[in-house]
Amino acid sequence: MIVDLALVGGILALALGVLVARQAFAAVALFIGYGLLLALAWGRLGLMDVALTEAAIGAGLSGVLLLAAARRLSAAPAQEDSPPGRVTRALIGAGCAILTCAVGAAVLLLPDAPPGLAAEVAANQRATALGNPVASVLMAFRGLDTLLESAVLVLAVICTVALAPDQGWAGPPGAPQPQADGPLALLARLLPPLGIVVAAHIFWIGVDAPGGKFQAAAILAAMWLLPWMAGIAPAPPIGTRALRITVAAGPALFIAVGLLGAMLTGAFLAWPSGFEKPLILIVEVALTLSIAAALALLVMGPRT
Amino acid sequence: MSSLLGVAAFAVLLTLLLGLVRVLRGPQAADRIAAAQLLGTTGIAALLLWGAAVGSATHTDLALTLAVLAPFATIAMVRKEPGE
Amino acid sequence: MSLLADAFTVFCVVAGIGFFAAGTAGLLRFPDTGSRLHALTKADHLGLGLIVLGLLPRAEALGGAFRLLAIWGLVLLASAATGPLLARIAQRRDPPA
Amino acid sequence: MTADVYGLLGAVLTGLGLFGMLVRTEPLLRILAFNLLGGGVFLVLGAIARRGAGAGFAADPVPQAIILTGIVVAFAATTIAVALLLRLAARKDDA
Repeated sequence: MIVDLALVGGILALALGVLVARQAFAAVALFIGYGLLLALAWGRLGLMDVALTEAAIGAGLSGVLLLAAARRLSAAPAQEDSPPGRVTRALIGAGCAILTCAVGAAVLLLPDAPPGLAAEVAANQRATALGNPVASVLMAFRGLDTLLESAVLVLAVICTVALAPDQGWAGPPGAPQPQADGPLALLARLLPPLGIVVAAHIFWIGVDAPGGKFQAAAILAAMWLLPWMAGIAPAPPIGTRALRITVAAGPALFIAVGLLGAMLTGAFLAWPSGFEKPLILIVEVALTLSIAAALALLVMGPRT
Repeated sequence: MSSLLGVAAFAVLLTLLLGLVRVLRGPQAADRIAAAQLLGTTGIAALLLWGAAVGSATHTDLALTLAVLAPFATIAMVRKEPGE
Repeated sequence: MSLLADAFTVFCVVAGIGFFAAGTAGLLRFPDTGSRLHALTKADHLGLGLIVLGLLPRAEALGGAFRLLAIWGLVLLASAATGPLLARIAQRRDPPA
Repeated sequence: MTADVYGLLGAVLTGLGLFGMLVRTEPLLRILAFNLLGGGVFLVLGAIARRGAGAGFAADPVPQAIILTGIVVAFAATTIAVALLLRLAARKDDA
């Protein structure tokens, strides 16, 4: 309990620090610390799948994205709106305080035995042949959500690419990275093989324990971003067919298998019985690669 | 023994929270990023101790993920700028 | 035997916590960025190393021990690569932020 | 009990994030505040998941899966916002 209160205090301090920070750099550094503590908080709550995702995305990829953005903006700041007046500010504060109280009350007033779906998941989990209940939910019971989510990532990549200037938009994504020397170049060569092993491990244990495709994909994306940032592996042009196929293959395969399920069992995204585990694994591998490529492209940003 | 390890995890977490002060105060960007990196390492240590206390391998996996990805903020900070 | 292993674990973990506390104290108390980085890398390397060492006898099977060592190795590698660069930044174009 | 503490933290973060989004004027800080808001909402969902623990699980897996999906989608939204922001800043340079 003391541990939880200490952690909550730390998270609140960092969140307040982000909001009152004067420089963008400081705010981003605080935000990275916040992501890290949030991952620990998810661990305390016992939501280990979420903790892994937050560690990978919140503490890892976000840092790369936001620090690069802060750096670019410190050179060429963006237009700011005029700050709200004192009265508006007070009104906004009051509104947000009311919102906080309402959400807090909702948390405290939840019924003691909340109506959950845990029992139904437990009852039907054997059918999916996966030991990790969250993976069962993601791939079987709420497969449509997962499909839509991977589609959202593809859409996000398309949006980002579309923000590139008109001439030469099909070129490599992001700004061209200067070549690093010394320790960073060494790290960029040493870490990716190790990271890929870790990603494979996290993916594989995800079948029966917390872990799985999102977490593995975020690690893989980081392992692509590292040599890119060090300037030793320039990104391929957006127009490259292999890149486009990699990004789209996961969702496309998921839809194809879903249609197969519709033909065999009469329901879209239903897994034909007897082949659940191999089919789910194949789709998960394809989704992992697609999500990893999409996440990396998103962090690199549009061509500048 | 496991309760001892739990206490140890709590002690490490306390040093993590003290380190927050440096992230909050700065004054320089390098200070904040370096302190954030220390938060990562301390978090990893706390997770390892806590995982050993409750006998869970998942905590070790979480620490492993952090160990691979926590340095990325620092790397993004120290790399050469485009056009530098 | 298990008593000896437990004593080893306690000793290493306590020493590791000592290094973390020292590193944090240095991070808070030292006057300039350079010496703060120095304090921090000590905690990084030794504190985590001692805790990993202390937990090794308790690791389940070879896989658990391997994972513990991998974590330490990864942190060492990253810290060794970024430390000098961070120090260079601290000395050179240092935007107070 | 643990669930309540983090649920309340989620409520506070939701309010703080919304306040920051509306009051701060720097676009990057608004994006950060949006992420604080998102973290708050996820924590409230997480508290609900923890309270729904049962059937041998540490937490109800259905809200957990929704949070996972939410984190990834929120990250995608953040990257688009950052890309838009950088494009805006670059446009101002041209003009």
